[in-house]
Amino acid sequence: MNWSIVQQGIPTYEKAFMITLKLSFWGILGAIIVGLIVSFVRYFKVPVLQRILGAYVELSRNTPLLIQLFFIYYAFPELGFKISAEASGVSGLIFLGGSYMAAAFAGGLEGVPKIQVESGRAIGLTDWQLAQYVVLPQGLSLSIPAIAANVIFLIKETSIFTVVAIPELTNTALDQIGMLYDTNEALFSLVVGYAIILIPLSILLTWLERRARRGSFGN
Amino acid sequence: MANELLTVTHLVKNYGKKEVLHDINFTVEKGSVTVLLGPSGSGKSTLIRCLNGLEEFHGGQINFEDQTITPGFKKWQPLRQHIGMVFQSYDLFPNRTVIDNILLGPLKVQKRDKNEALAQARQLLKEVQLSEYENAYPRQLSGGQKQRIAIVRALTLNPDFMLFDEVTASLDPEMVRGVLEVIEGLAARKMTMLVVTHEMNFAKQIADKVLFLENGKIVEESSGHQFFEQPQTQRAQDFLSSMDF
Amino acid sequence: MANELLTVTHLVKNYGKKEVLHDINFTVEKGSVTVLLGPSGSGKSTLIRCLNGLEEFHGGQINFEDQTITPGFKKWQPLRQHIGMVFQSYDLFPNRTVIDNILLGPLKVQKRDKNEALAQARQLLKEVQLSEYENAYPRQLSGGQKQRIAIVRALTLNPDFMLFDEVTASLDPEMVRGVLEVIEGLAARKMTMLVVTHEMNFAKQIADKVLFLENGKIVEESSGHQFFEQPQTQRAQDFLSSMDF
Amino acid sequence: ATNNSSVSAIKKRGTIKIAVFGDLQPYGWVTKSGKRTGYDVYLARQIGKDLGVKVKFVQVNADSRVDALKSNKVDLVLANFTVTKERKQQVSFAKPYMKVSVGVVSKKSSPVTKASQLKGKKVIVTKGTTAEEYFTKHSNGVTLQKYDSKTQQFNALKNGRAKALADDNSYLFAWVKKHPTYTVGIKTIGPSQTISPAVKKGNTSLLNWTNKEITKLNKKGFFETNYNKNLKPYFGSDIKASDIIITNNK
Amino acid sequence: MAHSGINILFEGRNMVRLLGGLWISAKIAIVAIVVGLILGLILGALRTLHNPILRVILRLYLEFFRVIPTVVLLFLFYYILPQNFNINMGAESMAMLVFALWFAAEMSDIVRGGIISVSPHQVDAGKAIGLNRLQLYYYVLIPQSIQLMIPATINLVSRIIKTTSLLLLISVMDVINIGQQIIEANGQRYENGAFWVYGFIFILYFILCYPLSLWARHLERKEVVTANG
Ligand SMILES: Nc1ncnc2c1ncn2[C@@H]1O[C@H](COP(=O)(O)OP(=O)(O)OP(=O)(O)O)[C@@H](O)[C@H]1O
Ligand SMILES: Nc1ncnc2c1ncn2[C@@H]1O[C@H](COP(=O)(O)OP(=O)(O)OP(=O)(O)O)[C@@H](O)[C@H]1O
Ligand SMILES: [Mg+2]
Ligand SMILES: [Mg+2]
Repeated sequence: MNWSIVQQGIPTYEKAFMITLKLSFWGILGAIIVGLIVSFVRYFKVPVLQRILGAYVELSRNTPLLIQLFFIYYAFPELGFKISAEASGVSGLIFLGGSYMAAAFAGGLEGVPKIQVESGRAIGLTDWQLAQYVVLPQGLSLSIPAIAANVIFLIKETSIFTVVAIPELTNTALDQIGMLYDTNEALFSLVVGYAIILIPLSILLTWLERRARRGSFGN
Repeated sequence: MANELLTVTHLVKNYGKKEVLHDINFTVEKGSVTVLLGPSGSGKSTLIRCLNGLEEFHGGQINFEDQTITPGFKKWQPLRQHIGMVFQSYDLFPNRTVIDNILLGPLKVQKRDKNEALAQARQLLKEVQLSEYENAYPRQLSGGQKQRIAIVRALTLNPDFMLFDEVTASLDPEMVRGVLEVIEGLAARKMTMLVVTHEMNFAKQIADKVLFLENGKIVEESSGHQFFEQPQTQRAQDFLSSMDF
Repeated sequence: MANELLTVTHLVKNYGKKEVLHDINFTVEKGSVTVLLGPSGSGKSTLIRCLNGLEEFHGGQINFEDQTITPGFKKWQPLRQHIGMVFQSYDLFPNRTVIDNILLGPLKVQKRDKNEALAQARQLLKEVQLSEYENAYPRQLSGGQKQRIAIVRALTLNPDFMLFDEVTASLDPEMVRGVLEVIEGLAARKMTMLVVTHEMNFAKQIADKVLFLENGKIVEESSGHQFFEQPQTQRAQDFLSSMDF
Repeated sequence: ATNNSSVSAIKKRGTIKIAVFGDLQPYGWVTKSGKRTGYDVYLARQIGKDLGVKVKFVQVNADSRVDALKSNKVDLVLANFTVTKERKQQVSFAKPYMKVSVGVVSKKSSPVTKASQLKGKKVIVTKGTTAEEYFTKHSNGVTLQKYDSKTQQFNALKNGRAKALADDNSYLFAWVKKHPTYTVGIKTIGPSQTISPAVKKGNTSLLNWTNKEITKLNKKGFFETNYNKNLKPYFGSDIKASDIIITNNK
Repeated sequence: MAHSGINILFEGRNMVRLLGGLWISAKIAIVAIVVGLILGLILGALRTLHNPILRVILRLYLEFFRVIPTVVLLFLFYYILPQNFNINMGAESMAMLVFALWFAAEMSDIVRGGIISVSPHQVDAGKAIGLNRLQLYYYVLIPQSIQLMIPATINLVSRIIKTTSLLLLISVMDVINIGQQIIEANGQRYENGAFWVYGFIFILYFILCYPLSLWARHLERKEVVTANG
């Protein structure tokens, strides 16, 4: 390993790192919004919409992001629908992540004990008040560990953006390998780049899970 | 009779194809304590839950105050302010403090004045000797304390009728007494109550009327005194003798 | 005295920094029933679990039969065949039938002959009146039935000593009697037992000796008769009165 | 470590592993019946025949050609591998068998004919190609979009993801013949270069053998045959064999 | 375009080739799953022991495979192993190795989670009848947790199938790579060939993964029912 090569590459990787972060941020934010909508629609059993979103969830969960991206980026334009690489990446991440986030939220909502809903009813809360004061606050905090796990998962998935020529971390490293043949140095910078984002998140996740298991969120 | 708060007539309830309550008939007089006894699985919880709409029922009717309730009735929500209920499992909201648990109903459902509701809540907390826990979270309380708070939460809505479903069944034995004393206090103040319990001494002490349920039918209905001294049916006799070892 | 099965001397147990058992001393005579009473959290379960190595202890020693056990003792596994234990929670293995639950120890731990062990298991099942459930799975049984099977499972190992930790505490009230009767039967046959229970009537009936535990100390030790008729300490008196409502 | 890509090792094994493209018509590609074909593949088969061994094809992308050799995934690369100074430090090139230069393809309706027209525009390249190298060195305000494979890059061009696409002119000529709405507006940019077989550095045994083989094939006129068979049909009439292949050996 | 692009799928041997590519992906997934399952079961059980060194090592192993994106793992093994450790294997066996190690890492966490969720009372009860540690795992812990592990394991299998799409990037002739060859070779005859080929691959993956997700959900629901029984 040649450290001066690693050092020279830092500015390029910094840029790539920021792109990875930026796209992850928008993708995850979008996924959370989609996830909330989907989980609410399904929890409150909104007719029709519930079925449509159910079909979306199945498509999203049962196909790889790579193909989803190929589709958005390479195939859709053939049908006259074209968005930029970055927009394709973020849309792909939202399409994939939305269903995962929905599952995380649904897990939290279903994790609220039935007795909580019943005792809310027993003191006369309306359905909406029940959601507002009992189900959502408890359900959302129950779903935090699953959401954190999804965040890590989705950030890792951005590595696939390389196939649509977005100069994020993976694309940058592969480029360095292909053009300058600095394989070891490129892979080193790449792993460091992801580690900086993911290790703190992974520690946070472990902590959240332990907290959830110890029941600080519960009774 | 003008003195009846609740009348249940020919009530039927199914879970799917299984009929778990068959032709239930009884009345609850204002200011009286009715105790519901019966073996496990006989339908006590189901019956009590039908009375505030947590379960649907499928036949017969319930008259509560001036309301007539028939199967498919939808407007339970406003009615529930008049019917308090406390469950076996601790059912406080873990994400809210004791006082927030208590005030949720009065403020959000009844839209009452905050100061007035708070004053009432504090008074009741004092009566159950838990004033200092006003700002605690449920997880900081013992089981017995949680159940007393749950009773206060129900009472702060000023209900006309209280339902208790084995509220001491999950408690450590030494915690039981404190909770039962609170209920006794309510009885002394003529709160109308329907109580499911397995504490026979307590039932004996408190019951104006006993309903003995088995397999979803009321097999014996008598005054508290009579039930414990001279049970009419063989089944009730067996039940009572199995209870004291 | 040659008649002692178990002697505990100066036993100390910590959870982390918290000392939960302080200097515990007592003996259990062969063929006697010792009842361990005390408020919740006083350390009853912890003590009983130290006696068969489910918890480590940190000071003092235990003499069981001709074994001397000091802190850090590792060879509990063979010893446990001589010490049966039944817990509060139903602890049958849900993935095995009743008979497989019972035979697991005799066949896999003791490597006994299958027919011989089976014969013994069937005999015991008959005694607890559950012969027809031989091939049922635990989920098909009521709580009381499960606890009786758990007792049979422990007995089939032919233990010299039985530990019972609140074995009726999770049962529906009507199920309690059947289980207690089985334990009474064992007492009548002079099985040496240490029993934790909250059923005072039962304790009174069965106890040769009572140990009253509070905050990890034995605060009163007396004969069964004396404890219930004339408790020596104020604490024991309070405890007994809180128990009957 | 022993050289398990030496000629004797290959002969002993009975197979030679050769890296080729799979999506680069007409050099290395796969027909709809699943058969590998093209100018490089034809050469590869001949080499296998002359070595007396079977050929095992390993499909590579441009950016993995060096590593395929370095990590012993293949013995020989025949994947339109342009000889450059940087690459010479990584692998050993045998005698050249083709000429090449970077070209730029764009839409016929708004053709790019001068490099200066690309200023501030997006240009598509494949990672690890000489085109990428050229535009990285002489960027002049060009933004590069870097793809993994030829399929992806041509797809992106067709979808209008950039103003132009830069790659070896030899296959751009072929590509525009099939896609007549495009034109190779800049036929050559940067230096003229050559394409050679490559082996792992230090593998003199296979290197020497390959050099001799190319000389021998040249004498037999193999490359003309190969050109006529595999390339000619793909080029317009303005391209001559001598524009592409190298026949006289230095 | 008078002719429909869908015909690109039926030109020549295209369909057979695509399915052949799918088989390559499936083969890699199957080997990885079988090896990973066995390894994961052992590692997961080891992780429940109270040996701190073992715990740290296995935890690091898990974190390594969990933190690093699979694409990067593939490249790491693909480039680093042969060059720096002189281990040589084909891209396919290398992919099997990476996926198997990854699967084992994730599996070990599922197994550990399953085992520690068996009620401690069951462990006590097992000890109380004199079972030794191995017997405790064999007769009590593993059989009782297996039902809990199955849905998560099915989800993991579905994840690994989806992840085989990345094989494209390390030159394995998987279904997507073959799809690209087809798009390229037929590009001028079928202008929207990319749409149909990628669409077809999209559906192929869906057909493989959807039944798995249905099955996992069915088992999860059943579990809720039996847990209450
Ligand atoms: N959700 C349900 N679905 C189907 N059957 C149910 C359901 N809940 C209760 N049951 C059945 O209805 C009958 C009455 O149950 P219920 O809980 O009312 O009994 P209970 O008298 O309150 O018993 P316990 O003393 O154990 O609380 C039982 O046979 C029970 O199995
Ligand atoms: N795993 C543990 N870690 C820390 N403290 C514990 C643990 N288990 C029990 N304790 C503490 O040890 C003390 C004794 O508990 P133990 O369960 O033995 O009481 P007990 O007399 O059996 O009570 P109960 O009647 O409720 O079963 C309590 O203060 C309890 O909080
Ligand atoms: Mg009930
Ligand atoms: Mg205990």
